[in-house]
Amino acid sequence: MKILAKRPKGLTDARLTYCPGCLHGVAHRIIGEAMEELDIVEKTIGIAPVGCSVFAYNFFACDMIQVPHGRAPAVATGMRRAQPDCVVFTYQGDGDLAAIGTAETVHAANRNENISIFFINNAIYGMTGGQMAPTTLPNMRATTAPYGRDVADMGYPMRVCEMLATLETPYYIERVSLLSPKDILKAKKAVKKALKYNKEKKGFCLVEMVSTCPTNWGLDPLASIDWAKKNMLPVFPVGVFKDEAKRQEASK
Amino acid sequence: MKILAKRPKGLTDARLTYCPGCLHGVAHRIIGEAMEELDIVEKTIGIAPVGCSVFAYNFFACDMIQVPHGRAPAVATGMRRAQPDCVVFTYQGDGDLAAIGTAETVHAANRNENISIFFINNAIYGMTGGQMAPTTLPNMRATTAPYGRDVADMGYPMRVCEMLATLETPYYIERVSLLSPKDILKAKKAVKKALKYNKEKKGFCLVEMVSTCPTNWGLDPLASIDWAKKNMLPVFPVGVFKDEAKRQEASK
Amino acid sequence: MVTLTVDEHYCKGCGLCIVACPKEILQFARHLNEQGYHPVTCLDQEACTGCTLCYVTCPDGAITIVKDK
Amino acid sequence: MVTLTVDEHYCKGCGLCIVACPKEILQFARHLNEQGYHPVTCLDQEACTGCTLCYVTCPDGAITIVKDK
Amino acid sequence: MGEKILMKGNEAVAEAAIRAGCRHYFAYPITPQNELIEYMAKRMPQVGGTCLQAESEVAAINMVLGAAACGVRAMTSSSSPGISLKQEGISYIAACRLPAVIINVQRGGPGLGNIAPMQCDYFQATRGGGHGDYYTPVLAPSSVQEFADMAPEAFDLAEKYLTPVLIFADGLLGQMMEPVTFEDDYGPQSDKSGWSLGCRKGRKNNHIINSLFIDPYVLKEKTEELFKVYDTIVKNEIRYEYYNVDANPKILVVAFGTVARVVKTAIDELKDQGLEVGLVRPITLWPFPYKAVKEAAKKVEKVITVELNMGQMEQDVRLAVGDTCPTQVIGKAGGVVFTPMEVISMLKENLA
Amino acid sequence: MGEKILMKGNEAVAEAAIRAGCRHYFAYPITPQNELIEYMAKRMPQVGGTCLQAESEVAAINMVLGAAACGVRAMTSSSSPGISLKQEGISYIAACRLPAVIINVQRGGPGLGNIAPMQCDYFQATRGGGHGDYYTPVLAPSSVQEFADMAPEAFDLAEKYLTPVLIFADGLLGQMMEPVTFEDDYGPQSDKSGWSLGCRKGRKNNHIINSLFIDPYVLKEKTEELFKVYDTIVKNEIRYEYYNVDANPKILVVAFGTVARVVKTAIDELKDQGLEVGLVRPITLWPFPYKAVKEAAKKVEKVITVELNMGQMEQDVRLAVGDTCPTQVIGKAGGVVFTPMEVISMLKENLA
Amino acid sequence: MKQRILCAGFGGQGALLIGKLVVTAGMIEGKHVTWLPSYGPEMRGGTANVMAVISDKPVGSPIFTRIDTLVALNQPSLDKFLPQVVEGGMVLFNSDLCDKGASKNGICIVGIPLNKFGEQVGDIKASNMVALGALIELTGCVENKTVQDDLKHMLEKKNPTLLARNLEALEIGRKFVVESAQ
Amino acid sequence: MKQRILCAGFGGQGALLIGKLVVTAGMIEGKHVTWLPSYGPEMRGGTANVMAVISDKPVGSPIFTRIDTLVALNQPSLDKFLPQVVEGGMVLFNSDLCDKGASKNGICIVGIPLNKFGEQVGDIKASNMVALGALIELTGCVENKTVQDDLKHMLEKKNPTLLARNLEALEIGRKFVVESAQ
Ligand SMILES: Cc1ncc(C[n+]2csc(CCOP(=O)(O)OP(=O)(O)O)c2C)c(N)n1
Ligand SMILES: Cc1ncc(C[n+]2csc(CCOP(=O)(O)OP(=O)(O)O)c2C)c(N)n1
Ligand code: SF4
Ligand code: SF4
Ligand code: SF4
Ligand code: SF4
Ligand code: SF4
Ligand code: SF4
Ligand SMILES: [Mg+2]
Ligand SMILES: [Mg+2]
Repeated sequence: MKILAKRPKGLTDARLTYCPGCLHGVAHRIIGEAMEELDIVEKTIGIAPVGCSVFAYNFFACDMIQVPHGRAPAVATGMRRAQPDCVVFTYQGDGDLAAIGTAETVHAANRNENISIFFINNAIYGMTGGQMAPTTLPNMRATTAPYGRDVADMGYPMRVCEMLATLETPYYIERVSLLSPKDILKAKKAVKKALKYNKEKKGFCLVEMVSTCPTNWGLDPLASIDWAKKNMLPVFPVGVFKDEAKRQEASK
Repeated sequence: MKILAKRPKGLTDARLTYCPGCLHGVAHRIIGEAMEELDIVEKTIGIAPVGCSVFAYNFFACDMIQVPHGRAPAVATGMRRAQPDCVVFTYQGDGDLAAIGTAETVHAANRNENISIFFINNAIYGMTGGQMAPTTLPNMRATTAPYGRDVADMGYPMRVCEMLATLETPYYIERVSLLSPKDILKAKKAVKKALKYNKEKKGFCLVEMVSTCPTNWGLDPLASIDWAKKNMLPVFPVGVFKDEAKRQEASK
Repeated sequence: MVTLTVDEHYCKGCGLCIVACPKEILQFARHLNEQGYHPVTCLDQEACTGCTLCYVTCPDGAITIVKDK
Repeated sequence: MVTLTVDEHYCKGCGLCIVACPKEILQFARHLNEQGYHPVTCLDQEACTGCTLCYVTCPDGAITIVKDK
Repeated sequence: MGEKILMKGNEAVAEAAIRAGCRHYFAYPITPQNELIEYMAKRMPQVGGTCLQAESEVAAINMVLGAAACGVRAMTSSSSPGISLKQEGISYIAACRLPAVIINVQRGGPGLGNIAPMQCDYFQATRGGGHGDYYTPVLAPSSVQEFADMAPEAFDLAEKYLTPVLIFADGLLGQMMEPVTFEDDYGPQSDKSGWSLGCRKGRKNNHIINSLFIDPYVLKEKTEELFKVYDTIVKNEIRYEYYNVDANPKILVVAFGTVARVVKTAIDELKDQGLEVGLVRPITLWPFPYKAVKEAAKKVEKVITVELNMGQMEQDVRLAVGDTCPTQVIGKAGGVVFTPMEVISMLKENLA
Repeated sequence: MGEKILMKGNEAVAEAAIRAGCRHYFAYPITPQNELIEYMAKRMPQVGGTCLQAESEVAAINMVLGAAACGVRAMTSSSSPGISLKQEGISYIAACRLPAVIINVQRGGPGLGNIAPMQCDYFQATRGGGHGDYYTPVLAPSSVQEFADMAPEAFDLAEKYLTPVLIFADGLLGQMMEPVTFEDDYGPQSDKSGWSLGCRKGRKNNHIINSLFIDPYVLKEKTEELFKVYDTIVKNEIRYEYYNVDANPKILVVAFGTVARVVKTAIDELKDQGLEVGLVRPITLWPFPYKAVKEAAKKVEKVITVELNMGQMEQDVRLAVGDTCPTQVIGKAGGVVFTPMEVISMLKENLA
Repeated sequence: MKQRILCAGFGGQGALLIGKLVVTAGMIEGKHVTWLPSYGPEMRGGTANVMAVISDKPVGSPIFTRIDTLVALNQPSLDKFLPQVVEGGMVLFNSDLCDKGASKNGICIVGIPLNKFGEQVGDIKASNMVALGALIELTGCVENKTVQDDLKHMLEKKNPTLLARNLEALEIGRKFVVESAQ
Repeated sequence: MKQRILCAGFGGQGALLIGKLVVTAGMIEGKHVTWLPSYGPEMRGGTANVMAVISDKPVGSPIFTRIDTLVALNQPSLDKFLPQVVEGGMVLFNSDLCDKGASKNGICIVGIPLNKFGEQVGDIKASNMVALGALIELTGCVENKTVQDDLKHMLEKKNPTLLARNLEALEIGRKFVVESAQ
């Protein structure tokens, strides 16, 4: 008997509290798989943000902490310096990371902290009920942008990977999508790469995952994925924005 | 009788409190000149940060306010929405803008707020006595980097213009230097352009000025300028990083 | 032979696996699970190739696929 | 003729103007001003071309340059 | 006075603020105050105003600082953790003598806590959670109507005394719907041209707003000025409600906000049972109605503070009562709101 | 016990923290605490520790949260406005039951204020300036030696009770040099492997640290647990100093920190003049020595609180004294430190 | 007169709206009313309930633990809140989703096939309107006409189809109670 | 015995160091000492002063407004602090930078050309050492030898040239006082 696929050891047995079809669950699973495959569940500390994934401390099988909104990269900085042999990751939404947590994200990246940030971009504040996020698309509606996001007044969707990639120090930055099985397999590779780099103490890794929020988008799971493919991917193109390992190899 | 050069009307009569040879004074003067030349002293609100320029409220002849460390762009956001016909500028150091104020800077830029940020980069915390700034150069000493800035631990100097230029919305971003009369004249043009764009309600402008801190660098005024030319300019190259007016013209 | 199990405890009936399956052998069950969702079941275990695409898309880690040698 | 005045009230004796002047006609005065600095004076008003480079470099807005027609 | 509308507290206070002339609102989402920012997002564009979702609470309070400095009615709202982040900004606004309104729709704490209604930010609200010597007037509503009415009131107070004013609600008041009516016009704003920035029009001297006073003697003077203003506020602006205090009660309860409602129900039911309990409901938490509590305490055997926290206002009550009579506090953490039954049985224990 | 070294308070407390095993320090520069971060920047690399200049005070306190959660001795320091920014984080650390040390080298406020020594963050320090029901032990040194000694003490307290502990100094204590001696070894740290993160080595279950308790009943329970700890702290950890209280003084002064030193000089000089004044110096501001003040108050005609603010600790003093005897507060804003002469003449007025 | 009504169900079943419409009617009739939803951090389904009070006197606490009338749209809600219903109180439950039913002494309990009725008027979402009709008839806490007028006021122009469906559902609920009482 | 010494001058003149060395000596001699700089927000010159206390008993307040001995390195400092010097107190001022000089009844005032002496030993920066030598001789608050030993301890290995210069300056200051007293 061979197990072809099974809930990974990186996750606990707890039922996820996300809405049906919400891709937070997929992101969790691939992180859980990567931890299992790299055999680092026992040496990893995960950081849950404030956002729908606030309860992530119940879902990942590694040591976990829940921290103030937006401050996960600072907490991770403290942790990785206190436990340099651990792998430390944060799991953050777009509000958490790209709004209130902007400074912490930018500076953790700039210090090349040996941490992984898994950044779930669903273009909305899920937890609090559908307010505008920094990544909300132009003209997209949100409860705090009831007439659609007016770019002239509220700004253009922030592209975090592109911005951070201008910094000199971060080690690895990639944007992936969770919108198809193929994309998910690629996303998994990126997640695993990030954690592997951390295990090897290479430095700062960030994997942004283009995701969905069926509930606050007011779409059923399938429709939300189609919508995201059509509308999110053009604004948030997938790709590797920085990979020092590759660069170093190339320059050899 | 023709006045060839004279303390501009944009400045008050107060003696500046900066150290001898500190280029904060030059930055002040060119802003004062630009305000005078654009005839906007009466419709401008200036925002003093916390930093050596905290007392700027005594030096500029326009309406002034002194605000919490790093939050000038947020204050400016509130102002420009309360007084849309005014020109609002902030005057900020590298600690104020690029450390504690990172989120406010990034988001004001991303919202394309119709404000000008004058960003004085002297690679050090002047006011508080020479601590490391986000822009402190590699291996440069500071009181909080007594063995020199270790890039591996403390990060590489942050290049704010480069980073902000990746955003879609900001209107105008330029880095200038204050290190020679020629540079100063160019800087003055940039400052004036920014304020003019604001007067015309074009949107977000940021002019970074490569400056000095003779006192905390432990150099006399002349030596500090030479040092900056040699060491700062290679890391912080001058140039226009974004100018929507130019882009729009070109695309015509 | 490949055996596919959907753990009803986890399944939220989102239907993503149904669409992902190239063999079109997954379907909602009639009954509701204790969470109030129609869980997914496999209509035709024999047709399952074990491609794991359903597992890959499932956000709730509800699917296990085992191959008997 | 060009007249250059250094307002001692403002001058902090940083010397930047001295270096900036292509005519090399600016120099520190012997005396200290009330701030405790040696202010700058112009050694040779006649030689001044009114190029304003000294003004441009002065961080303290101490310099005024006037041209009599 | 318009018709009655059924509205959530969060929405009613937003509508009232707009009718009171507030056109500049800056905030960051947080439960249980989200309806407030969402209502503003919908309404402000309709009245030509600004509702801006800031990048954080820190940014939001500083946007308020900026707008207030320009002389407009500026407001922000949040809930407990977000209010903690605003403390530096509030201290600056107080020091700069700027009028602004801040709403705290409290939730459970400390830490992330939960989103249940609580009153556990009382200390922070009444004793300047930020640094330095300052206070802010704190208005504590206990119904949706009062919550709404406090918006214009807070702006008036803020402008009269040039101070930030806090409206101190909780999740229950924010989420509850009750009928509410609005005035069409809440009276004029004060003239701010004497100090505000940016509307210079002909004015000769430039205006400067600042809270840095390097010379200790100057800061001392400024602080003393500030405290003179506080003295006036204490003299003129204390507000409270007596309930059944005239009925010769043996016990006096002190409670505010949501809890005061529950206590009133309990008092009514006890009255039906022939037992008399009085209530002082502080409406301003700062300035606290020390005298009113003291006076009422003189005639009773015991004063009981009932509050949705582990005992915070009880310090003010003890400061008021001194050794006049015994005091006790009935507090409760976590956001488990007192039921009338519960209060009744606790009071009965004391009446026995 | 080593030799006497002349050191600034800011440096001495840093050195003592290091000797107490602190290897993780995160802070952001601000006057008048800069010597502390600068000393750490120099020393930490020498002992293999981390001194990280954070991007802000908000980041710094959250780095402390992270490090503390990993079971190491973690510390931060700042001055008033910076401490305001840390309030959310402190509330989380308290709620997560993590040990950490926070130093406030106070300056003048509110707003940007100035950098003169003040005690105007007393309310914030003693009444949880952050949101929610929590306290933090607050240690108030009055000499450089005591400032230094409080670093190991604070860590011990923090670990004993799993709580953040505040060392509450001011610019004068930070900037002043006095002779100071250090222990070579301040005793062992507590074992944190039972709850800390990341040192799993064989441990089966994963550790979770969290302050979110959505169910009000659970949050209630958690808060009650927390307050049981506070009860123990109140029972065991109150510290104060009596000075000349046995001399049958007519007047009792309550003062802490820098001010207490000045008052002592005044008391000595008055004694020379045949006038007796007593002093209670609270060393822990929370828990406050209510009983000690009350006891001492019983024997005097008046209790006078002297503090470098507009009157904050005086509330605790009044809570302690009740109606036992009259109380008065002598406060002073702006950072104009009392001189012994000034205190003497004020006391003399009261002795007349 | 004071009615403490608790409506509860799965998110999306419209329990909150039942409460809102009944207190609105109360308000229109000049009574004192409060409406308090349970609010959760989760945007994701789960259960939702609302406490509605209609009273002649000002409402003290909007929170109550003793229920005069319970409207339970599913089994968990029925199980959870039934113990809190006072003697002489009333319970209305959705018999389509509550297989186990309910029983308690001294209480009037009415099971009503809300889903079926909803489908009958053409939209299962209208089943909460059926419940509302039943609730009004059962308690008499507000006039049927007030609710009808209010619905008309809200929907007449915006969505007449929906209005018609809602009025029909309301009537079905009312009739069901009238008939089952006979 | 209690000596309250205030040293003041322009930033860079070394007033703070005078205070530090004198209290260090006091500490070495087993006395109680405090040293408190005035600290400003400005890194930019201006004036600097330090309050030093040396006492047999524990020092209460490190702040004082009555000065036993004033060391004024420039005119503004002299002007500012002279009024605070107590009767029987002493003042030492830099006659090279204080043209106006000073006078006050009941006080011993000594003007000393610090800049000149500094240049004489080869570095104007050493003029604060001259002042220190004079201060010690004038007040006797610590032993000259203690200060010398302390300086040796600090500089002997690191910078013998500087040590020699400092010792020389110290001695010049001491002698100046001795001689002017004669
Ligand atoms: C200081 C603070 N501010 C605001 C909040 C409220 N809050 C909780 S989650 C959240 C945003 C969640 O959005 P996102 O980060 O995009 O995560 P998602 O739920 O979409 O996964 C906000 C604003 C909070 N808990 N703390
Ligand atoms: C909240 C807060 N944190 C820290 C400080 C202390 N502080 C004042 S100015 C400053 C940095 C100044 O550096 P920079 O912005 O580079 O300006 P410069 O003085 O170099 O011109 C700091 C950290 C403060 N006043 N407030
Ligand atoms: S609200 Fe959106 S992001 Fe949150 S769990 Fe539901 S679908 Fe996912
Ligand atoms: S400290 Fe540096 S930046 Fe500040 S005024 Fe002096 S030279 Fe300029
Ligand atoms: S493993 Fe492949 S074939 Fe089998 S059910 Fe899943 S998707 Fe279909
Ligand atoms: S994807 Fe998973 S949760 Fe969704 S229906 Fe399929 S098995 Fe159920
Ligand atoms: S104007 Fe030109 S020539 Fe004249 S003094 Fe200045 S720099 Fe020299
Ligand atoms: S540049 Fe200005 S301040 Fe400097 S020496 Fe010349 S005149 Fe004086
Ligand atoms: Mg999101
Ligand atoms: Mg700087």
